[in-house]
Amino acid sequence: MRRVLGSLLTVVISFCLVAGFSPVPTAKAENIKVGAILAVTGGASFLGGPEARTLEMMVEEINANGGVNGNKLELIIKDSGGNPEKAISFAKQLIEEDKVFAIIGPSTSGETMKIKNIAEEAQMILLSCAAAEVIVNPVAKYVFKTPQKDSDAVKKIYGTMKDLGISKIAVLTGNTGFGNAGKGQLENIAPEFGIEILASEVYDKQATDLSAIVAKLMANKDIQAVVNWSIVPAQGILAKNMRQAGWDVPLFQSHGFGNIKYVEAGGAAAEGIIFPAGRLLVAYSLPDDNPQKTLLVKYKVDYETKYPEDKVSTFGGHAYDALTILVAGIEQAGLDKEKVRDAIENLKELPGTAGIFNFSPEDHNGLDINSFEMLTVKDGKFAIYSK
Amino acid sequence: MTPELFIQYLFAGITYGIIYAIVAIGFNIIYNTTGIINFAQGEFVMLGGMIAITMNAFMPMTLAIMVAVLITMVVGALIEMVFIRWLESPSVLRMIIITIGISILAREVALHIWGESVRALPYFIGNEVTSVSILGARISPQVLWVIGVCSLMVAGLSLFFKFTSLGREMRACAANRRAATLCGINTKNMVTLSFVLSAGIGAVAGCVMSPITYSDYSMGPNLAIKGFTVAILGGLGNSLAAVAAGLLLGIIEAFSVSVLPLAFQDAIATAILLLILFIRPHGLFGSSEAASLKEF
Amino acid sequence: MDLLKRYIPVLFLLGLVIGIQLMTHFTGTGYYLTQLTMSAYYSVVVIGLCVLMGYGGQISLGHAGFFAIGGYLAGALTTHNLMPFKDYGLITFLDRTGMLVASKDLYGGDLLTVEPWAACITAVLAAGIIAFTIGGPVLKLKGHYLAMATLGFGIIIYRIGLATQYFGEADGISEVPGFKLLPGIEVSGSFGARVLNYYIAWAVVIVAVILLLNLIHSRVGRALRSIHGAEEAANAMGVNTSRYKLYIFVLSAVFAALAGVLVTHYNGGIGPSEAGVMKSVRYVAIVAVGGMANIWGALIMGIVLNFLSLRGVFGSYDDAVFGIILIVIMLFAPQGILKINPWQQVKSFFSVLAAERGEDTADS
Amino acid sequence: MALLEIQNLNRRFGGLKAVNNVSFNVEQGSIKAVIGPNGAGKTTLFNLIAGNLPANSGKIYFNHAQINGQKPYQIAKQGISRTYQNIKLFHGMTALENVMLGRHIRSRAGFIAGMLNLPWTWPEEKEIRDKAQEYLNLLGVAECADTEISNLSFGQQRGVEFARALATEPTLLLLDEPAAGLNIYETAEIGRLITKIKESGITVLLVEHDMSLVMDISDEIVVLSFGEKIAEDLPHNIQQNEEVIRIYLGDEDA
Repeated sequence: MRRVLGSLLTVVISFCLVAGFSPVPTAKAENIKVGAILAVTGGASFLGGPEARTLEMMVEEINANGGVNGNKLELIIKDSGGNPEKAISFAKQLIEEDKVFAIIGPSTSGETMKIKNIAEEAQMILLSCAAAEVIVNPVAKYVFKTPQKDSDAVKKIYGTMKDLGISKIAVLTGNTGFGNAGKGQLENIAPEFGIEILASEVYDKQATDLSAIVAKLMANKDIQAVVNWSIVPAQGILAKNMRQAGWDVPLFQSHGFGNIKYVEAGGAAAEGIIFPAGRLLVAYSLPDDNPQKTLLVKYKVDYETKYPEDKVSTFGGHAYDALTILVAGIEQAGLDKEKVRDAIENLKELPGTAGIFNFSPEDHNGLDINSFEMLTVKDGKFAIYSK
Repeated sequence: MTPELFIQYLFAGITYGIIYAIVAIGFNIIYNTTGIINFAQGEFVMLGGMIAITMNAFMPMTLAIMVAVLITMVVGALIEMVFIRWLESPSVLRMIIITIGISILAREVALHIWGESVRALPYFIGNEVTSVSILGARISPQVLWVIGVCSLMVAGLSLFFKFTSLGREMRACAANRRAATLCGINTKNMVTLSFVLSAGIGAVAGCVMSPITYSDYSMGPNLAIKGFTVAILGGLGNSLAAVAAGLLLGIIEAFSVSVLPLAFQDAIATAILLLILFIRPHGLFGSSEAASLKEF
Repeated sequence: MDLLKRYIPVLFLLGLVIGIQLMTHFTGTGYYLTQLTMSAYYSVVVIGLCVLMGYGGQISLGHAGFFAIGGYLAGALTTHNLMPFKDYGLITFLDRTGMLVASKDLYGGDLLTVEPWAACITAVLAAGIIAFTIGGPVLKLKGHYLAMATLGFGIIIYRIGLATQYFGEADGISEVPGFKLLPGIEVSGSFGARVLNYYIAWAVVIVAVILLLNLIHSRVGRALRSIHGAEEAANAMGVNTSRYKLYIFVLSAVFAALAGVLVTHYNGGIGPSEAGVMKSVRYVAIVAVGGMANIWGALIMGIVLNFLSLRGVFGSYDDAVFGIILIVIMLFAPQGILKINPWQQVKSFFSVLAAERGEDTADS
Repeated sequence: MALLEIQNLNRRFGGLKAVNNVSFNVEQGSIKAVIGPNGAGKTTLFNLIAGNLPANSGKIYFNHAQINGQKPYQIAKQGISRTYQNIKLFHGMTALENVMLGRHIRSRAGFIAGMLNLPWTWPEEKEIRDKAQEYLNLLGVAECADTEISNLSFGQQRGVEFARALATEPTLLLLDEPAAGLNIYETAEIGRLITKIKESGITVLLVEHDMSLVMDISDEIVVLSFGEKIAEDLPHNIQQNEEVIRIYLGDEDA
């Protein structure tokens, strides 16, 4: 029996190897292959999940409408699970084997930084959905990113604080790359706005209770406001723990709060949270002459119709922007990668979910502080904040 | 430290401590009847919470929780019957690997059913901002729910093991499996029952804690490690000691934020685990003599 | 004769390695070599763990931790710029001894970093020393306790990586330079060096396999296997069981760390996921599928499963696949599906060619 | 001075005194038997001598050196080898490999040498193999050399375990019920073998239930009952010792 099993296995393995090495059937020539490396599962799946769904939805729609310049898009999504080593493997695979036109993603900064050099070497357009500023600073020729700059979010928050007369704050950050980068920016920019950080704490991305730390911070009566910087569920937990403890100083969140589910999870405690975000979350409340409005409403309606289980979030929006930018580049420059890259670098006034993109050779992010709007939570919904 | 701060820390510690204790008791129940550490124990807690949240959309919360607990118990029974029951004296290594596999599988199934998003049951009383004042500290009533329900479960379990014939049979099975078989106890059914029981208490804990901590597909392993630390700390198999150890760990974690950066809070349990394994593997409350008689 | 029998499968492997490279060369599918190279390095961890689990009888759910110690230290040392500290005595000393290299970064800045060789040795030594230190108390434990202690060790390494600025916290370390083993031979992930790196990786695997094969067929290897068979009796035969367990633990940790160093240079970076619990569980799963005491089985499964996983064949079911493998193998084939020496399988296919009746080799 | 001296040895398990203040000597070149009803503490005594259990108090001298408190492998290196009542062989290894393990303390190739397969280890390895084969021949189980241990019959396993113990070239051999489970012919064979071992200069201490074997081959007998030594004498004296007769009559296991 065992012998038979063993032989069988040998056969299966040989088959796998042979099958694995047979050349991949080439797709029809006019298709544009777009690779995407996203953390659909694993610890960063709250990013990769909406991103993957958004891309699938968009490609379906673009192809239904005749494609880009008559060329159909072919989307290849690779689930990295948030693992850099897989992102590296997938990047090489997409570049050489699938010969994709461009790569969207990865979802996290750590992964993006690992494949930045690979994209440069292979002269492959990389449109990252990750936030860290090091991705585009220093600028790499082929690497772009769509989320707004942390530093702009910090400035927006500090600006609002100044208006409110707040100068002494506590900072809480998650121990993810996002939280870490935010912490750095918060500390660097504080003096510029005359703000003093009295306490700073880092919590685990899987933290489920922050009441102890809230109690500790609350004991410091000088703290006038709390800034929380993370992209994880703990954002809602912090709000609950603060309000339950009866601590009613203003709570500021980062632009990572841009998911209505966090508001739902925070319930009554989420009321009054102030945070900067792209305008996607308040699409309906925008004035009709806002250049982003049509696009934002359409994305929101489309997404929530196609995925009734899910609510639109800014994370999916980053993937939306990445593909929008790529499509705009191809529409302008055709199917020559170099020309598309140049076209993207020169895109101006392109509305996206995160803001209006204005790329330049020095700026591969293309967004400025005006892409942010200060939002707040009112009656369980996002609303534009006004003092 | 002000008295209010002290009370605040204390309650935070007790809340988590009692949850860890419930997970640890789940470990102990199965360990006692089978000698297996069920690495998938944390997944029972996850399943309880997630199913209750889904059910809550169709029915009142009390009913939803009851249904969730029942379903989780059935899942526990199924796991035992499909994966464990028919193995003839499997090695410890084999069981460790199988239960780890079950834990991964349960998590992945949950991911594909519920997706990656985080959910929560509504608060049993009031809402997210409701709080009651105890000795100057302000505590969410849900914390009292957690402490109350979990304490009741612990008390109920002790009574069950002490005074019901079923409970006594399970204890007999734990003490000496072969002897129990000779006395006409169906040890296989006792093992199934132990899985059902520990799945049940895990699910209840998963429901009551959900409003406070949220539920998502990946919450299991973290809880399992804390629970295991507590089980070892109390001495494997000793459920009352597990409660003490759970409270101890919870309170240490809560108070640690006043001296250590918050980032290290989760490392504390692991450090304690290693420390206790190195210097006193039979636990704080166990005796080494008794531990050495157990087979590993 | 015995020696020949031991090394024939190695030659066979060598032939296969060269054959695959030639095949990809002629079919224009050279891109497969990327994943084969990475899989080869991961397989070094797996065969080290295989000897620990199969021959030493000790489970380790923390081997990703050792891998990460190697990878993180090598990555951090060769990446972090020491230029700002160059006037400190220690740094000057290291610079004079040639342990540091000066270079320019991509954007023209001056870099002073640790020579990859020095970093590699430091990293592997560190892993060895850490394994030696914790091995004492850890290996006294058995069963669940041992599993949990190694798991705990892995978690702590993961936490350190995640909480330390020096190790890049959640983002890990990027832009790790290549590792010049010899002039003209560099471990690096650039597209041009792919064939070379494929051969480097497989050379490492083959050397590792030969060392382990020698070991398990030696006096010490016999002693190790006896520990797994009956520890008490092994002790009574004069085998210092705890010392041998410690040695094999350290050896497997060193293998893991070395693989970590090389993968980090090859990938140009490392992230915390390499230290994660799931990674350790995967290594155990692969060993379990290959058969606990079967280096060849572990090697084959290590290559096949890592190759498929790295190519994204399992999609979003990647972890689930490993979970299912663990359960199914442990339920139905606890000895592994490759319990039979694959070399014997090949022999039975070509039994006509086999001049004499094959005897059971010791590791089957 | 005797080869093995046991002085006031005590070992308790909880409240049970498994070995209670036992003292006796084993002379160089003799066969000494330890007998007694089940639960008399015989196997515990062996475990204490071999270092598998620590004694609560008392001393054990071997070759004038105190050995209690040492680890089993250290004691083994000084020349004490043993067999087990319930055979403990190394599963997953062949009979030959099992016996080769017996040569462990008589060889020295280490970790690095083994890993690099250094040439100087080759003759040593060959010697180990040859010697092991020799002991298998001696025990009459040469034909199972390449068979995995679990596939051997009970009798063959006993033989392999015996060969393994002898392969260490011990000064003192501890045999825990060597005849258990054997038929009368095999038992007689074992008896002859033990005598032969003694003639080759190895001292033997054995625990055995088979009285005919014990009376046949031992030079001296120690009787234990409930952990206490109740008699120590020549075989024919033991046969007439009233207390020994009483405990054995009271116990059908004898």
